[in-house]
Amino acid sequence: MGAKAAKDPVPRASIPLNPVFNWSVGNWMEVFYDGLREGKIMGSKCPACGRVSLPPRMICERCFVKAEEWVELPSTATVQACTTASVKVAENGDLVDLDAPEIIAMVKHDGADTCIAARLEGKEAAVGTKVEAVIDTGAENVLDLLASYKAVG
Amino acid sequence: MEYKNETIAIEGSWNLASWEWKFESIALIRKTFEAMKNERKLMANKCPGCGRVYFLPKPYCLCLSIPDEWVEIKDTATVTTYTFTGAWAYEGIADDEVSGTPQIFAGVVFDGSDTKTVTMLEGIEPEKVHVGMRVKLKWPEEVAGGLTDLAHCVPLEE
Amino acid sequence: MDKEVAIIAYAQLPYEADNNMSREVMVLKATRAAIEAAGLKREDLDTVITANNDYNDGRTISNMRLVEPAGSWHKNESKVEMDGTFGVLYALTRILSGDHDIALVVGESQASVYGGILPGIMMLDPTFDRQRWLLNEVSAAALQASAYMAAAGVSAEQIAAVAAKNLDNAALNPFALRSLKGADAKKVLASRPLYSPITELMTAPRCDGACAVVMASAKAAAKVEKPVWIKGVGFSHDSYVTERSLDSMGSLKLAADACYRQAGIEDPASQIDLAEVHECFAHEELMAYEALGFCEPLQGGVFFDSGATRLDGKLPVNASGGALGANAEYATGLARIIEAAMQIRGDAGRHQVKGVKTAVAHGQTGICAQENIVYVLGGE
Amino acid sequence: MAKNEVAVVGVGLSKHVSKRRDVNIAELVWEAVSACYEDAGLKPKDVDAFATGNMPAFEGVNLPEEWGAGHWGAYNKPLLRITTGGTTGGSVAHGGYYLVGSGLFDTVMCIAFEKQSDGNSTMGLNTVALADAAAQLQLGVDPGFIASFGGGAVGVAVYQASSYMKSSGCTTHHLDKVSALCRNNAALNPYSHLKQPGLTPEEVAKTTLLQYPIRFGHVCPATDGACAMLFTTGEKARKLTDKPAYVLSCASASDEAALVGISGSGTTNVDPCEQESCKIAAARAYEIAGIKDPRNEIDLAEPYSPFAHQLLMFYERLLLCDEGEAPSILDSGSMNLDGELPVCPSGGVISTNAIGASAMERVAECALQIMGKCGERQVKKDVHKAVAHGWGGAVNLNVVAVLSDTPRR
Repeated sequence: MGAKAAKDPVPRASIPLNPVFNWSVGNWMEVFYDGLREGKIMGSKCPACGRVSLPPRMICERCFVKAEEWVELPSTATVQACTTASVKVAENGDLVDLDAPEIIAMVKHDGADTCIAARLEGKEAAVGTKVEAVIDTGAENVLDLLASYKAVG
Repeated sequence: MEYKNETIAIEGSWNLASWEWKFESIALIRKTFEAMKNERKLMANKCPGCGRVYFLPKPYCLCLSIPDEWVEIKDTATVTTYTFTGAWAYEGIADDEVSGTPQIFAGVVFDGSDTKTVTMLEGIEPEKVHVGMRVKLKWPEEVAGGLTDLAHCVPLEE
Repeated sequence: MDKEVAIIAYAQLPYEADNNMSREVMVLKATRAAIEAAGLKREDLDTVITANNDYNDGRTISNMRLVEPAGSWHKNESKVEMDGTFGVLYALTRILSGDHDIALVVGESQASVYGGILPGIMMLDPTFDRQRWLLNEVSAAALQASAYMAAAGVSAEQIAAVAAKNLDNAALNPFALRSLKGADAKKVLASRPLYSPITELMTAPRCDGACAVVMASAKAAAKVEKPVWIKGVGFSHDSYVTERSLDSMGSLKLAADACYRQAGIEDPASQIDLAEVHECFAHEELMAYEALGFCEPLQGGVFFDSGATRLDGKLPVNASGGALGANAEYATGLARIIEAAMQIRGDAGRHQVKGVKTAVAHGQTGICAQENIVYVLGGE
Repeated sequence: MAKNEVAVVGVGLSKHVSKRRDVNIAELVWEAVSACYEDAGLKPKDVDAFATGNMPAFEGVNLPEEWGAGHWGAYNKPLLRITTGGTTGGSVAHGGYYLVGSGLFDTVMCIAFEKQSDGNSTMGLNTVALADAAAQLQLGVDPGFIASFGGGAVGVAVYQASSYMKSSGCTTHHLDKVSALCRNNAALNPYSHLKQPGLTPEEVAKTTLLQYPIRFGHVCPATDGACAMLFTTGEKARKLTDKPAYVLSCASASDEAALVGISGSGTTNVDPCEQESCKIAAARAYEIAGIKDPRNEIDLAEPYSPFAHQLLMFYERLLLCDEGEAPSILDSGSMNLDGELPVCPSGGVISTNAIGASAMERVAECALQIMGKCGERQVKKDVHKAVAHGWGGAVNLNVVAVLSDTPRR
């Protein structure tokens, strides 16, 4: 080895397969999606500490108690963090340039203690901005029900 | 809250097609296939650290050396493990359970190597196959230079 | 922990964008180099821990193919599916338990093989975030940066300056993949914009690489020259990325506190001579200063501006260039341990810092550094 | 000798069925974890560290604890993820042993699981070999050709079974008997998947032949399920319970991958029934545990056997008898619940296989039998020492743990 001239490139191999999964969401997320279909935002509440999870969680991670109470939350939220995306993820996992920048934010609904990662309409946002949810109750895919957020007013 | 036994399923996937692995073994095995095709020889690689001989060749050895010496091995072999499709010969197994052409698959160690190759045994009844039996590679008339050339072995009369 | 377990040898391969070898041969080379550096043979190893990820490696039970190359054939072996720094933790417990004396830990991955940032996306909540395609390791980190900047009053220029410092340091490290001698914040800000404020040069470049560490019990380390002792370790798991406050690294603070308690460190800023931080993004280094107790909460930017963490500062951080210099995932944190050990031994070459007696090494796994682990290492 | 004595003080299992579509992964695992806390009378605040693992290709989630561990009480706690394929559950339990044994942590929650219904079990298993199959495609090898050589649907187990039968004198009737024994035991276990009370060997013999010598009745099901165990120091265990199960030792060992080496290269693991690494691991575990005569000192065994022949094969490889003796020991009735050395009283992996959890469930059953918590399936004899085994990889990974009703020494 060592002193030899540059080695041939090591051969490569791939296989055109795409294993498919179907994740059951469980009864807590089911309530969330059912709520969105009716235009409602449903969060789960811990009976011990009052922490409200949105999206809902069956167990309160702080108390290890079943979050069996439900609260309907207002559609208004506050931006906790935001970023202007110049890229998106391509199918092969590369980051490719977007034609027009998009805003992605962590928003916290009024009355909730956890965040939702969401797309913001418009070109600008800042931490602290008040926004409201845009719900597309007719969306085919449940993941599109909570379509985006837009600035309040 | 009405408890549902079947909840929404979110579909997703693992786009494994975007993974592209690297293998020295492909180049090594290709060399062996070429030697089979051009010279009707079985070429293996030998580890300089412990002397183990790998057939088909392998780019690394469990003793942490890189096997890089080419050696010719014999086309006679010993059976170390086997299975059947179609169990026509065995107790309590009805004929109607046998589908397709019955085949005997065997793991064999070619003489001069320390590793297993999987092959099909011909010219023997399944109940007579045993671990330790001696076999010989049945070279095809036309050697294609591929795994199919190693696909058939026959019992060795010794 | 006082002189119970030592790091006695280590090896890194040069980090490359696409190295000309299989994962297995890469691991074999790192393993062999580490064992040779320890003056040992494969037969001397009692236990072997590999650190890697099935999704990065593109195969289930990805450790199964590393049995031979990691020297673990017929050995007591296991796999930690986290950064190699957690592999060191597991090996440490195996030695402390008294069942084993000599351990090898290997971390590896090959970014040239796996599908970009898909493995990270597959860590997201599959019942919601995963298929929404908004979050990934970079966008989530950008949100973390945004929250931190708002809370601490840090600017994009300051974050860029951290990247410039590390890339400049990386120019002195022969193993580094990415380096920029004399880099400044302007150059970093001008690189390809990804998710604001993050630009390409603020990210740790995913690449191919493996590194390995040999650890020994006090008994087995007795004859070794310049052992590097593990004086303390702490680690912690944080909440999922949307369920925690992103403006500080809570689990890193918990990890550091536990580690310092064990190591008897009361005032890290004065007792620690050098730190190697696993910063997947430049801003995480600033956040780590705070969590590691080098400065007060929300003072990361101010502390950086003081110059303390530069190569010639009073507490150099990432003299090696850190993860921004090279990021072979699952080996990156392990490389921080190796770099810290090199500094303590005085073997760091051109990026050697004078008089390093006590050093901190940090490793992380997960989105926005969800899992953190901290070590205090020391010489004689 | 571990710094700390290590003991099991709690075990929890979820329901085990083929498809749990009412819960997500994190919620399924919670069932086992919460049952475990309850069993031990502990709460998350009492736990110092977590160890967890599964075989992620089945669920398609990378590091599932990242979003799920909040459901298990791991908020702001040290957590270690250990994954080794089929042996994962055993490896996680070993992690618990070392974390406590090191003296760094007192109480450790170990969690292992699989939710196979979220993915495709066959594809999940295939991902072990897809990289190598890709290389073979490059070499011009037909995928169907590889599949048939690989033992078809049943995989390398058919080779292992044939070789084992030839070398041991085990017959297909013994395989049928093993299945009947396990499925009958499973019928007494509320947490097992396939319960077939009264199943006879004759009925097993009538199930579809997959490939000689393996029939449908000789193969494990695909299961959704989770297992959790709490490990703590001997001192704490004695305060928590009158009868803890001590973990005396853990050991693992690995052979080279069997059947084929990397991308079709040769492998020195020439006979998949040899399982040299299992013998090595067992010998190591017994030595650390101070067991000199495992045949007489071990009271109960939980070998990892997704295929019927493996119960007998691993009984031998765990050094519990001479090679080739297991079939006659099965015939003697010694392996039954009321026998001299009961084997797989839980029903074994052949009855329940939530893959990532399976090897931990072997350890859990040993602990439960020692603690006398097994209800209807409690074995007749007093269990002083038990051996738990896990197997996986490409027929090449083995993990062994020895448990006891008394601490080491």
